[in-house]
Amino acid sequence: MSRVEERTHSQEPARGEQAEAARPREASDAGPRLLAFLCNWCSYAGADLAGGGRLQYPPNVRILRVPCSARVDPVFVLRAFRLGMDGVLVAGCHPGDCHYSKGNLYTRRRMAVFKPWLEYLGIHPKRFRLEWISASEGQRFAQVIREMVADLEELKREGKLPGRGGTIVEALREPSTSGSPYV
Amino acid sequence: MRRVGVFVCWCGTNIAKTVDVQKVAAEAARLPGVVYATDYRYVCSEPGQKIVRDAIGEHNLDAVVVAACSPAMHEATFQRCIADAGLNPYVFQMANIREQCSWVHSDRELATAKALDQTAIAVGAAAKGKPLMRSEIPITKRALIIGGGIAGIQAALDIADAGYQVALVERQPSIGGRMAQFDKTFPTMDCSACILTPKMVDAARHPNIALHTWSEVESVSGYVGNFEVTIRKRARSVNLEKCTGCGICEEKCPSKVPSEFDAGLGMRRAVFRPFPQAVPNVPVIDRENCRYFKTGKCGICAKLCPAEAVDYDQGDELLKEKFGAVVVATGCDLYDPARMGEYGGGRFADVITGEQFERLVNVGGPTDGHIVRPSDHREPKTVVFIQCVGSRDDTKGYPYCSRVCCMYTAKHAILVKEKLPDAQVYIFYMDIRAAGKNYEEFVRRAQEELGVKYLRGRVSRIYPEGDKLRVKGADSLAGVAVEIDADLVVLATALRARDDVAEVARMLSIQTDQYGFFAEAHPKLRPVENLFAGIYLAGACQYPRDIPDTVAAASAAAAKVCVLFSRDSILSEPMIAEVNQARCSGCLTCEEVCPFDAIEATVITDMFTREKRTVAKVNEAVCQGCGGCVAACRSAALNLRGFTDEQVLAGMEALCRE
Amino acid sequence: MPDYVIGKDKVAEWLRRLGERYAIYAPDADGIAFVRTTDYASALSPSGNTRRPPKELFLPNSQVLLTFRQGEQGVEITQEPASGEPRLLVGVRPCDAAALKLLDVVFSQDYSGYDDPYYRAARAATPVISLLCAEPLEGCFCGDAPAVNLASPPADAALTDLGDKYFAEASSETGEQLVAAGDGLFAAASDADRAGRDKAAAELGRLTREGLPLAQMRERLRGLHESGIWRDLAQKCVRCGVCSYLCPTCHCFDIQDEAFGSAGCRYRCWDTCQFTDFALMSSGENPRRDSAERLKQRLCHKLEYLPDRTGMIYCVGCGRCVRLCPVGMDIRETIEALSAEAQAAATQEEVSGAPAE
Amino acid sequence: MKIAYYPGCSLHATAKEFDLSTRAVCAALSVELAEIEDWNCCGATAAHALSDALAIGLAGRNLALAAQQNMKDLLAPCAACFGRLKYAAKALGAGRGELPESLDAQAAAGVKVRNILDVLLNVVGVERIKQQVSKPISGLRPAAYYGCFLVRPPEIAEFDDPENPTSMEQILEAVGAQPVEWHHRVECCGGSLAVTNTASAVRLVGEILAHAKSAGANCVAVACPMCQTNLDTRQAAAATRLGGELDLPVVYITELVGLAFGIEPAKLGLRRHMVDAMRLTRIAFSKPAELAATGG
Amino acid sequence: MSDIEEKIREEAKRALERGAACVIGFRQGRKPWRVTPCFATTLAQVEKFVWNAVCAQNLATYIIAAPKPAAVILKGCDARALATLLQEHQAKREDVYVIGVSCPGMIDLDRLEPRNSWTWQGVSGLDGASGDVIVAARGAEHRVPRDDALFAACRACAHPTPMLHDVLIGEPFEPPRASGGASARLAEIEAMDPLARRRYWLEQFKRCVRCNACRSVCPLCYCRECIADIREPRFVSRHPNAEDNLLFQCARVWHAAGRCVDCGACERACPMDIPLRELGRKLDKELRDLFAYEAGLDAEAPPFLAQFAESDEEKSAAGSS
Repeated sequence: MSRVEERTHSQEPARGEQAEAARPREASDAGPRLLAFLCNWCSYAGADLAGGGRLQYPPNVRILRVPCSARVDPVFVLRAFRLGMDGVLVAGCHPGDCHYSKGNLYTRRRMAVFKPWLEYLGIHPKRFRLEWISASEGQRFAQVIREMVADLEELKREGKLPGRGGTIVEALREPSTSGSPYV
Repeated sequence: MRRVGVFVCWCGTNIAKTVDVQKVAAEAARLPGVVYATDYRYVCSEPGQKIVRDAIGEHNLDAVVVAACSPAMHEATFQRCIADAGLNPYVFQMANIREQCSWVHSDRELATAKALDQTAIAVGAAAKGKPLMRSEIPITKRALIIGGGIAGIQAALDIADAGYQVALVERQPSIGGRMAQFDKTFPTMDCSACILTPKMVDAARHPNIALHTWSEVESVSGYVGNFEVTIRKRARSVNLEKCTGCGICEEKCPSKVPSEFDAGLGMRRAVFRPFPQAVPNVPVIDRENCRYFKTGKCGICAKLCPAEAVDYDQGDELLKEKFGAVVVATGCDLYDPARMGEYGGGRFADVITGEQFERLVNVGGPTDGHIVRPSDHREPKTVVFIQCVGSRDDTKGYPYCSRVCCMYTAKHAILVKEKLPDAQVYIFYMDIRAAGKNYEEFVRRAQEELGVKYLRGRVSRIYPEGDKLRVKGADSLAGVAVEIDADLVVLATALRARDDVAEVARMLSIQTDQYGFFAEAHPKLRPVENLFAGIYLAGACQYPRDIPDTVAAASAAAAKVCVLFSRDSILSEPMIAEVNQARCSGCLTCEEVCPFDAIEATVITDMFTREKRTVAKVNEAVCQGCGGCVAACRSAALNLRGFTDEQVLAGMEALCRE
Repeated sequence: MPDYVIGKDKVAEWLRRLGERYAIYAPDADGIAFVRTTDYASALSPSGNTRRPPKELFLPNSQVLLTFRQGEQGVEITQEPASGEPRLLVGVRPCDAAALKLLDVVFSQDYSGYDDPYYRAARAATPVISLLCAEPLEGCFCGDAPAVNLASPPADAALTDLGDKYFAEASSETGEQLVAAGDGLFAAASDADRAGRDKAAAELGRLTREGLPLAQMRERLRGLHESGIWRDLAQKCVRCGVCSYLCPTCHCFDIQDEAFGSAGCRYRCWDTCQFTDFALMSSGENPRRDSAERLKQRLCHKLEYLPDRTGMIYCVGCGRCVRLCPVGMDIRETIEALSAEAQAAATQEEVSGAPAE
Repeated sequence: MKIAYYPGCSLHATAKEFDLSTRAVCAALSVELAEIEDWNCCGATAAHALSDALAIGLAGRNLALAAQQNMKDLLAPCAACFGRLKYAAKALGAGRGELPESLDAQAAAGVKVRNILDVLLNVVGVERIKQQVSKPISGLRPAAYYGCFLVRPPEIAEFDDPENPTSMEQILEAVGAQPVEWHHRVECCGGSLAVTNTASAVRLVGEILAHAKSAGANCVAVACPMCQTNLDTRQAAAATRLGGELDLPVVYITELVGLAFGIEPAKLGLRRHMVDAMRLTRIAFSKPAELAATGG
Repeated sequence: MSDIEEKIREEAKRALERGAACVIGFRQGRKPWRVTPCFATTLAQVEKFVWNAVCAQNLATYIIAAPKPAAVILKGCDARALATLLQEHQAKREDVYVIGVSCPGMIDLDRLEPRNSWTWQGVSGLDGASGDVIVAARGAEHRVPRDDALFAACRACAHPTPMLHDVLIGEPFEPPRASGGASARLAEIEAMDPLARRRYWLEQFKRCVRCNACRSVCPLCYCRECIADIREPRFVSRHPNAEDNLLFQCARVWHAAGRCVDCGACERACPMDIPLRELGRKLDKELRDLFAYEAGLDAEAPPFLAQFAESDEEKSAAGSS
């Protein structure tokens, strides 16, 4: 194994740097990128409320609207991290308040198992959160985003975020695992 | 890939102040799939919408993205707009760059970058979007009403008067329900029978109402507009057509049993009408207690019936009918005082429930309305009422307030005072809850004009002392323990969900709350609907209600049914789950997770292998589009129209542009 | 061509010198694959063989062909250059060396009418030094493979372990240059050395001979295309890619585009007839639906179709598919069963006179 | 069968007769009582008022010991002990409180704590009891008095109806007695006030006994040392306060069952009461009819 | 084991006589220590059935496709896999006649092979019936303590005896000490800091060639089309690189969450020796610790992730600490 490792290790940061270099300004300088899946009925409305109240929070978050937190396939989350997101937030109605009566109860169990596993895959616990945010909790939404972005920035400072997050072309240019001549 | 047009809105300065809208439009133009991008002051304004419509024509767009405010604000507006221009309203995506961007950020550059990303997400989704069709679901304009109490009767009459067919199913031999047991009604004190019986008769006579008494709903399947229902008409053993209601059979019937209608205070026969004004006015034979059915001997009623209406061989009848809507009006039960050992647990004849008191004081009741002690039929000198028996009591009863006890106890007290002016009346209460038209005044009358003694406190124990009942309680206002030697004690027992709610809920696949009352779709905004479309709630099956509230709820439910019936068909929700049968391996996990039972198994023949296999199938009329099944499907065989995997992933991928 | 010998103690020095001209690739310590190495002393190991054959250095598991992006004016496309990076493969087994020769044919003008630039460039820039195995692995049957020449395999230079030294045969000009680079390290081989080489080759041949009728299969398979035997043989196959991905002669690939946001690329990656979606059409129809069809494709492709077109048999008996199949499918058993079936059918024919169905 | 036996302090002192009769009755019913080795105070009544941890620890240790001595069920005749032990078992089961390393809290929580009525009814069973009866005590009209601890608080005691218990009556009927129908079966006897507020205690005792008498009882059956002591020793005072006669023997239910089993009174400790209980032996075995004649 | 082998053949014959369309068992391959699945439809074929210490393959994998009614020989883990299949309606209980065999743990030939000292070519015999495993090679005898010879999955096995069976052959075995989810390797990985852990996994998956052996042998990977093969939309890149190889495996393993019975088939099948099991074992551990749940114990229950409970609240809180 030894020789394989040396080779690939020495490559790791290198690829990271290219990646960074190629990143557009808003992603590289603007610090970490956070993707938020918001359920349409509670959390998305909560985010709108935050807007109505002009509650300021960091612009690092990108929002994806889904009908219900139950719609969020954990594979989406894996995919998001693969695509270089630094953090992922899944937010839904409080248990019991689900617009679809029990969608978020399935989400709750799914994520209870998924989250620690994600950590085990090497995703720092602060990079993924499941939150219950109601349509009336604009404050809370803003707060959660502030916290998460702060956490991610800290991780970034401490160099605890993987360098990459490169564009897909870079991903595809990564050495194919067999002894590719392009290594 | 679709030809996407992007329209970035300034919203005056709301967005433009913090977001460089021109830049967003310019950058958006470079996004894959985008063939046209522009910005405008108010895209939602008529001139703005015109720009969108014109662009659709000029650039032959087949998908539109508007980057503006929250979809909650204008999604519908723009969907109409592009529909006017001939596009399907669902090839539309909105990027929220106001509520979720310009209003919450100050750094212009970063806000602009975010706005562009949100636009890119929308473009990604739009580019992968598909036109969606709403399918038409025909409606059977017949309503099923379960429960023939005042709620059911009222709902039936309202719907029938609107010109729709109604089937009213009642478990008992007669409709009327609990209200038929009552003597007077608070706060007006008009006699219950006088206002109820006419409605009962109307219901029976109404050309649009089919009455099924002594019947039960056996099964309900299907969905809004299309319920398949089986009703079991239990054998009445008396021919409805022939019977004249003369009542001879009842007089002569040899087997007596405690009358449910009289709450056990009186007796009825095995062949019986619960009460004289029963509708239909035709007795039934209760076969469990009928001598003929138990021993094969007797048959007196058949011999004596002048109309030869008695028919021992009658069997149950199963009706299969289609309905468009179901109103659940199954009412409630009462707390069982046997659980109150300290009040004798039902062992003391002269400790009775409010229900029993209603029969006791009712002219049609076992004592012809004379208030006497069940034990020795003497008139009571001292009557003690105890409120909140089982209500507001989480150790032995229910945490909730039963809402009607304060009022009916006041009513009972007044009735005692009216019939036995010298009687001493005490009421133990926790709080008086008299919120309602003329309610507070009513209680005041009892307290002030009739001198009913209200004692704020609980009763700890009741036991016989000589021929009286020693009532030991507390007067928390005076701060003293009180002992009253009463002749009669009346317990205001809690209203509770019926014992069979679970089966009913399962049969209708509707939800119940933690106490077993049926759950409304939304506690405030959809109080008489259930989450399961096409099923409505009325009366005390939902929560303890008094008569006015019950009737109001019944009419509300009826109105909802009429709204549904006012159309010939309803449009299905377009953003619902769909199954790719080629991928589905039939594990049916989706069926398990669907909150609406909208997914069922179906057997198909593979178009290539000809093999038969089971796959999931979505019932388009029932699916509400939460997408839980999609995330639960490992094979990506399920997808959610309007929020497809393709669209979600495209949205994510749009974020790793170079 | 002249033969040489080189003392084992001198090999490291030889490779060091070559290392100045080439990136040197040798089997890694786990016997997984050929990887770049500078540890010249242990580059040559006479035992075992890599699980992944050296073919991947010429036909990578996946390879970017071109990249594209949404530019200011329309889509910009960039062709991916074929790499001519000079590399040297050391310790390639005779079977794998033979396999590379077989691949050369497949990727050549005369076979396909298309001269694959990526493959050709890589091959041209990458000389191969083979080494005879000290001992076969279980499942090896190169002794039965007509394409394999154990004594002098088709490498630029072929080494054979003679105890304290290696016998080295330079079988090409490049080979000559490789040896020349070892100026002063090599000596001319004696007849005794040559005899030693032949003995070693013969011994290995003996150990790996199972008498499989590889050459005859071309004829025997013809009659079996409709036979039900495929179904029985394939019943236990779970349709993974182990046998073909790790086969030194399998070379099927798929070309895919992947785009993300405004950029993406086209790449070609290994594919195999064993995968369910190999022959899948967009209609959903699949001419090779079940494992029987797939097994037939794999066997016939190696032992009938390619032989028909190239006159060569595309199994070199490396035994990887035997050793690594997760369900213990053994190509030797398969071939024997097919051969027997074919002969049975033949005799049938003679008896009945009618062509067998 | 064999069950752990926790006599507690009172059965070794003031309530010796409860101990004697319980052992005698159980022996007769071939219930082997294994007194827990090295048992300690259950903590009643002071401990829980001072420290929950202490209350759980003291009682819990006894349970743990029982478990160590491989006992599944534990009989605590004293109602207060019963209450405290049951409480500890529940607390430990819920992960509250703690025991020394050497003791297994979960095992302790697993021990089923039973009072004497529970054992007689649910471990032995009415039928078995009836078999054992050699001399039905049909002459006795006991007022079955439960007091508080046997059935309260319900979520701890988990025994019978806290307001309207009937288990004692069932047992008494099984041995031929005619328990009277009365309504002070779970009233407070003032036991805990006996010292601090004797007057109240005396009043409460008076009310209870007066009701028992007016209900036609000729003795009072109890299953709690505090009740017994209180009703027995304060009876004279209570009678004076009421200005009348009470004179009701207050005996443990085990003593009455013992009589019916034909065990001689001395062995049951029947002599050890303030209000003479030996007289019961004279009327106990007479038929109800004769009684009516003699006026009982 | 020979008497077990006898019983297996008897039961297999009985099954055929009772009308089983085929019986799935093992027969010997080219060498005594190489076995391979055998689909017997005749009594003669049943005679080929063997049972020994290398019958590791999980035959439950064949149940869905097998002609029904089918009889199949299942070990503890295999039978739990069947239970999961039943939960998910992939077979009808009455269509599958389970010949359960209590399993003493299976031998990992690779663990017997001290690299480069001797090779299987020279081996003449293998005895792994019980106790030490004895390999006869070149006249010499190599003894390997059983615990060192077993597959990791077998050493961690909590249910060696099939619970789900129509007939059970062999004495029930006590689970090995290591059972109950504890795993040194798992603990090591858990102990790493997240970045190191990520690097660790990427290292492992650099070797992956996407031969899909892991999913092909997995009895629960019965999707008609794996999401990794779906091109539109693209969940996982088809282009093999550490990141996407890992993503592919994660998607696969996540899809086995609450279903995987840790039979170890994937890890055995992997030609690149990637420690695949460790990914799933973590999920097992979470399910065990948080929900006291083990897959494959109840063929009646709905899938675990298709249920919920009030108590999930604190569970999710616990998980997200």
